[in-house]
Amino acid sequence: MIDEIRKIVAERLNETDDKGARLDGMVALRRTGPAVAPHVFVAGDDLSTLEINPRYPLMTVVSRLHKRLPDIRLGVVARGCDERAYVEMAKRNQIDPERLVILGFACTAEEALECYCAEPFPKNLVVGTPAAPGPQNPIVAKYDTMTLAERRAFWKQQFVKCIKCYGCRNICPECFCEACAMEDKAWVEPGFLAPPFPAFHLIRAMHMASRCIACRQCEHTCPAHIPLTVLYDLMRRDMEALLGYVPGADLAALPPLSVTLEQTPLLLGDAHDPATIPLAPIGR
Amino acid sequence: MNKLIIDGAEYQAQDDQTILDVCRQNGIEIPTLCYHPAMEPYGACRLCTVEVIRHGWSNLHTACTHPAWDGLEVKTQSPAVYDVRRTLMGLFLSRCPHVPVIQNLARQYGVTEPPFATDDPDQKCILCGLCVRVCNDLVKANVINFSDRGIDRQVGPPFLEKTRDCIGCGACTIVCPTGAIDIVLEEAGVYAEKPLGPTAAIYVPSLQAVPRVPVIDTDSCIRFRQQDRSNGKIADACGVCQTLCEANAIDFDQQDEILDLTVGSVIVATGFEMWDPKKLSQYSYGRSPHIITGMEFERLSNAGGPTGGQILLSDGSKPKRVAIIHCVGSRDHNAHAYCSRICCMYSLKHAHLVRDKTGAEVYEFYMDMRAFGKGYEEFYERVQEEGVTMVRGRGAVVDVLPNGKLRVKGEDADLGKLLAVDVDMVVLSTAIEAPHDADKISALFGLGRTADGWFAEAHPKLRPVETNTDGVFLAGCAQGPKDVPDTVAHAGAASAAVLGLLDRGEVVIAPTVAEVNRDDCVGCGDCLLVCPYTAITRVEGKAQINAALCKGCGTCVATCPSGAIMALHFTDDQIVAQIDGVLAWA
Amino acid sequence: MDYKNTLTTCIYCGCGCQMNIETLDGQIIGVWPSKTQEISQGKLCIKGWNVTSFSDHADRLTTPLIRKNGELVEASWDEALTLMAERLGAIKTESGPDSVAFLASAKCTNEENYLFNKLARAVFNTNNIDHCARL
Amino acid sequence: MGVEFEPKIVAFMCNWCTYAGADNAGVARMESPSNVLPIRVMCSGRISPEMVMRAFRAGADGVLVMGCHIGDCHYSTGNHRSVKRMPLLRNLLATVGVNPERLELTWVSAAEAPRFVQVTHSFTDKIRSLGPLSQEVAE
Amino acid sequence: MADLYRADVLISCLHGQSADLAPTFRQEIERRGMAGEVRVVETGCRGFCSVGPVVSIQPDGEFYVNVQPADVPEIVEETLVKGRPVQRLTYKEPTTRKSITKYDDIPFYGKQMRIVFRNTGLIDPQSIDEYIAVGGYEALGKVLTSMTPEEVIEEVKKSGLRGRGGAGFRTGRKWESTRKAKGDVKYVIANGDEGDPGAFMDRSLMEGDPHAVLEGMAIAGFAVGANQGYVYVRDEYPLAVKNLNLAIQQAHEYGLLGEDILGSGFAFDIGIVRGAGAFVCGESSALMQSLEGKVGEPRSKHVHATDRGLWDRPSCLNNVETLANIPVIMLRGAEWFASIGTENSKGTKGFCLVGKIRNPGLIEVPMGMTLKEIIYDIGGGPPRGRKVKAVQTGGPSGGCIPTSRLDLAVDYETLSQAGSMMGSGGMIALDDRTCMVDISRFFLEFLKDESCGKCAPCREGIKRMLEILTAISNGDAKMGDIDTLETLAKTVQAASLCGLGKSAPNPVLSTLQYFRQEYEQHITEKFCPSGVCRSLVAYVVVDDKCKGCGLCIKVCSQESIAGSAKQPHVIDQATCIQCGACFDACRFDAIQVIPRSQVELLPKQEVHA
Repeated sequence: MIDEIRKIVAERLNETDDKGARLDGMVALRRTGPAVAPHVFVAGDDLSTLEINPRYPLMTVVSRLHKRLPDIRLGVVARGCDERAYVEMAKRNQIDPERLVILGFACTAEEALECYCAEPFPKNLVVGTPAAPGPQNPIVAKYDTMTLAERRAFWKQQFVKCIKCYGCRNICPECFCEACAMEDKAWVEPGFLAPPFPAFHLIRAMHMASRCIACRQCEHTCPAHIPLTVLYDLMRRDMEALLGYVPGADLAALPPLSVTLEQTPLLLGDAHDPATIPLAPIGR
Repeated sequence: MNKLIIDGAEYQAQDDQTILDVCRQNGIEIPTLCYHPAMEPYGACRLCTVEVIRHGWSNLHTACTHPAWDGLEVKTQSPAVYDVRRTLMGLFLSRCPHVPVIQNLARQYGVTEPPFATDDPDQKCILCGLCVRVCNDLVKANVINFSDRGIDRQVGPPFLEKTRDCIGCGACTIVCPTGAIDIVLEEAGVYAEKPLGPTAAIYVPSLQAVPRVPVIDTDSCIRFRQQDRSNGKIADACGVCQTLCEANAIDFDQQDEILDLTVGSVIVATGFEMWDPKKLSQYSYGRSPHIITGMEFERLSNAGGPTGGQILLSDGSKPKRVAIIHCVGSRDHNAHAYCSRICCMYSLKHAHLVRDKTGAEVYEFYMDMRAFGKGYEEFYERVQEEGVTMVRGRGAVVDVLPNGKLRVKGEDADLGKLLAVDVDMVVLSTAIEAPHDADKISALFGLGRTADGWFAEAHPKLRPVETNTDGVFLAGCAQGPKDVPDTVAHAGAASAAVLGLLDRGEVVIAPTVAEVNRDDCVGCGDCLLVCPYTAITRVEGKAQINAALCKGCGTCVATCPSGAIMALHFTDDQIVAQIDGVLAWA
Repeated sequence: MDYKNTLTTCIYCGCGCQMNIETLDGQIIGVWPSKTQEISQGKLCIKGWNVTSFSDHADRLTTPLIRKNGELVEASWDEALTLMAERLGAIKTESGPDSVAFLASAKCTNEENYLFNKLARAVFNTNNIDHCARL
Repeated sequence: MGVEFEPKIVAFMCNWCTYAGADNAGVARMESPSNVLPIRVMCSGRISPEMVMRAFRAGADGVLVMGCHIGDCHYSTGNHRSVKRMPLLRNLLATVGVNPERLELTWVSAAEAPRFVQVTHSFTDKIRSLGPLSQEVAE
Repeated sequence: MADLYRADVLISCLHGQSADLAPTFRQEIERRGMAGEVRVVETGCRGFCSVGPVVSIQPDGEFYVNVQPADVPEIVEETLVKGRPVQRLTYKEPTTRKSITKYDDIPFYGKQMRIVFRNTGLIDPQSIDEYIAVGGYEALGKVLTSMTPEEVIEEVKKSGLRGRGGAGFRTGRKWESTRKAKGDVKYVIANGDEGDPGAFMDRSLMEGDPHAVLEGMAIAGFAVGANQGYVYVRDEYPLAVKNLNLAIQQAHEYGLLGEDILGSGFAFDIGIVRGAGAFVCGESSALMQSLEGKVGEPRSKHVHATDRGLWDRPSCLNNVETLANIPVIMLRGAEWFASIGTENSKGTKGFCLVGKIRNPGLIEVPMGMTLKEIIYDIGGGPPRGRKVKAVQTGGPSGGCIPTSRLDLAVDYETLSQAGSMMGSGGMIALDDRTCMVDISRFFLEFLKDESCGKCAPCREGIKRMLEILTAISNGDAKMGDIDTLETLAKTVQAASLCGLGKSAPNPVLSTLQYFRQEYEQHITEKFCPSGVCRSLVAYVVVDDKCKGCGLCIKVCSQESIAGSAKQPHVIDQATCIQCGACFDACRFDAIQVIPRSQVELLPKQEVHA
């Protein structure tokens, strides 16, 4: 798989497209000694160092470069979650679709399983054959049967470990804000460790409602090993049920929370009487 | 300019004028039958023959065709002329003995009996050719023309058969001096198109119209109908109104224009509509011609109305007893709970009119006489003095008796007992309500509606002409029932409010607007989608708010994930402070 | 376009988490935790994530400052060092070695702290030395 | 004798409809429970999830978000946003074990003074039955 | 080159029984082997209707009358072979019975001056060569090569030529105003409509000498600046149409019509348009309407045709007879032409002399000749024993001039002053057997049908006048009717739009003017002295005069006359239809016209209006 990728990357870097334009660089992972880090390969680089593991949110790199270099045209070696990240970032003008070529490759079945990934392959699939979607996170699977009390216990016990390192926010490709509400003392009063429950975590959860593409980066980078993706998978489920919106699926779909009911209507209940809007199931 | 002497006096004439033109312009009476100002002179009836003296030679010529040359002397009443006209009228009268126009003209020249035997006593056509010319030259439908020759000459469609080309415009019936042509309405066939009949396509809508100028009904106007029928090939049919309009104020090319006006403010003065009394069956509205609404009574007593202002029953007789019922559909939970405010006073006026015009007994059923205005009470007393019987109680039911009389049943609160009165006419002072399309208007201008359906004013007491939407004002009954003085005052206030905005150059807007901290904004664009007033635009990748458009709703403040948008009022801190404040107090 | 990810170790504490400092044309634009290092396993604490925030902070000193008639004025190292040498030397002599205290930084390298330690103890003969990591 | 639990309810009221309705209720001398602590905002769309969570954080046992009926919003579509946000937030609260009943979104227009009174009474009774939030969100 | 012939046999009156004369002559000449020497020519009308068919042998000029096919061998034998006149066939002077062999000596022709009809009867109308041989197109050549249009117009003005159509408008002035009219496209129109029931001179001209008309039109075209001409011919003249078309075609072949005529750069073409048989189309504006394909309906006169005529373009309309004069004027000069005729009616006029005279026919006499000379010298006076009572000139538009005014010199002014009109040239001699009321009624009957019906006075007026005349003729009228008739006539004349209407009352007015007593007699005595109005007359035999010769029995179509030879006959009033045939036949004045009222009342014979 990796060799094929390297070969294609080499071709793409030397190719000129129909308009005579060449890619300025290909964003991918590079191994330097023991470490692997995001890198921009240019024509002529030694592609043997190009890697695809461990996963980093490469679209953040693309976004940073697009913002700082207005004319740069990049390629990116991307997995399914990278492409989905690109869709939501492009939708919010963080990446310029005109100046990006996606070189998609499919994740392996193990990787799909590890990430409980529903779509372990990108639409712009160039290398690899799509693997079967991973299973649902077991906690999420049984979540409907958990009572409020059980849920409270579960999360209190998890969130108490939080050291407020903001890693989940920093690593997340979709958290591209300059200033962050989680650092706003109006919502999260400073000076507490184990940040106030549940505000600190629900703020990000609410912001990720129409953005989280389930790339699992936040969970992997959380020093306290808090199963954040359970929270976000449940949030994505509610979003899809209530507004029929799946982040990363369609570049043209409007951000659901920002537009009117006419543009993206409520799928459940009647907006004219909010009491009719049903809650997700809760265990008794 | 030519100079000519007519009957001894000198007149001026243009080169293209005929003797008849000059005479008609200066009020010299010359009889004509086959002449029409909008058409070329034809010279068939010869009635306009006058004596023309030129270079000493006197000849008889038809005034309608003879040019008004310079130096002519014309005698319009000389004996020779009189003889010619007299003989001509004899001939015409013999041809058409029973045509009034001919009889009158003949009488002017001393011919009372037809000098010769009449072939066809019903003959009305004098073959003047006006109908043929109007049909061919003006309407350009080319339907009728002369056929046969000499004494057998007659007018008709080809082969005197029905033709599909006749557009039923009725022009021929209008120009025919003797009424020999009339429009026959056929069920199907030739006149399947909208038959105009002999009414004109240009008319003044009503005497009180503002501005009181004529309008053209393009469905009936021949010019437009020919344009449609020939899809543009015949574009200049008729145009008689244009040729005869001295102020040449007629322009056929005017089009309805839909003007997109960008205005600063709008005054919604959409008024009211009459509530339909059929909705409550107890008034039996519609079951007798003598049960009429107040509006219909106004039309009846209007001098320009169908009866010229007389109050009459359908058989033309004057009513002897009239009942007037207040609060029909008002102050009634089955219709409108509110009081329509204006009915009491106009009902009193109606009572006065009935007394004044017919002397009939008047019974006025009212619950409370709301004569609140200046001079209203005095009028109420005066009407009572005029002998109107005031019954304090709601007129509950109106029954139509077999003999056509109307029985009004109600309660007399003063006497404390039920009452029934048989009258000839019942006037229902019906409620007024918001126009049927008020929903569309409120959606268009973002107007709220009060429970009673009228548009919602910003504040019932303090801001009666403003609405919650800046720049949109209300005037008149759109905001709620009011009589003329109140409407005028209300409208004046609305205009003042608008004028207040006009002359100020810049406008003071509410400070509650939002502002973007460009450093924190990452340009994600969610706020652009949220703003209902499109006040937020993307400038160099970052959001920017146009303060003039921003109404301060704060939706964008709540939408911005990074809190880059601050509202100048109702800031997050202020609200949080209130949260802490109220909770601390409780 | 010069895009680099330089692997380095966090200076704020002893854990020794590693991260990649993302630079573009010499400007720091981001931090990536190193996922290949067994210690940090791609995770960082709050300090680790913000390790680069001081680098081009507005308040960062770029030259020694000397207060002259109440106002801090930029000065060269020579001038500053000579001034410190004179004054600290004078204080030591006037008020004894313990009149001077030394505060080192956890962010300095061990070598720098070793030299600082020597300066305090050997040159000024005082044990008044500590470092900010214990605040 | 234990003091009966009186819930503290923060009610965010939109200025044009609910607040006016509340005012009319007051003018009409209608009784509504004092537990409901009104905070006037220009539009229900102004209430961000952070604001609601802050209210809970500040000790509210229940939060009422009240705005204009859909289509009546003075800013035409402000309430469209809240009717999308609040249900998601209620689900999120449920996800983390906080009883979603503590947060309710409802529409009350200026003309519906009686409804305002009915909503406040029923919500207060519900929260009273749920007990204080602190039970669920121990410090 | 046409071969030379020794003699030409010119046959006129090609109608009726003369149609087979030419073939018979040709057979005879063929049989005699003289085909190369003698040519048989079917030529135009010589105008001598009473003695037609006529044959003239050129170059000697023998002139034979009433020639029948049977006479052909004798003529060929005697005249062609032996050069001797056949006395049997020569014209016998009526009173002296003297035989006149030469054409010029015959009084009928002697007094005439044939300018317009100079060639008719002398040349073969279907051969342009013969027309050229007698000087045809010489005038056109002279005009095109040596004259300017202004000079041509000046010449026509100097000649004093006036319109032969009847109005007598000065031709020169008409050409001049057409020339001055603005517009580069102009027309020359020849009016060959000849609607008068009694007129046939235009017909003879067009049939007998078509080129004269064409040449006149070409010259007119050159003068007024027109390149297109039309001849409006009555459809009832098929031979004229044929000859004119043939002439145009031949003129084109000879370069005398079409582009660049005679190399002069002047182009002129002529089209033939056939009239639709309406008398009113003789009037210029109605004619032009008909030319344009519209209904022949006159327009008001204030727009002169010379400014806006055919298709609104300047158009010069002249009668064919007027145009036939032009070539002669051009050749022989205006002074010569002006020397002919009266002070303001120059040149000659063709007349169709018909009615109760011995020599009816087509004549052409100089203006100014008296009616008496025409009627008696040329016309040979009334037949045996009759007296000329009046002369009707101008056809339906003309009037009746009593014998008391026969010394009237014929020209435009004198005729109109006498209440009549030059008109188309019809001249009917009336004798005592013509009833003036009936003649007026006849013309009004014609005009009632021919009125276009556009204007009320003409349409309604003529109808009412006819009703009155019919009533008078049927004896139902009362004295006041005459005055009504007169006022009606005056109104129609004054108020009508076109010439037809304005001239229609002339017959009535002129008969009222001169024969009012006849009208009164019809009303008061209910008697028609001329014996024409049948309801008022009866024919009886005067016993003492009746010789019983039986002549009247033979002529009576109703066999209502009885009587044995030499016995006074009796007319059975029951079956007598008062046709007057017996009266005319009786040589002994034994039949007398008496008022019908004197006969015991028999059913009147109404005359239908």
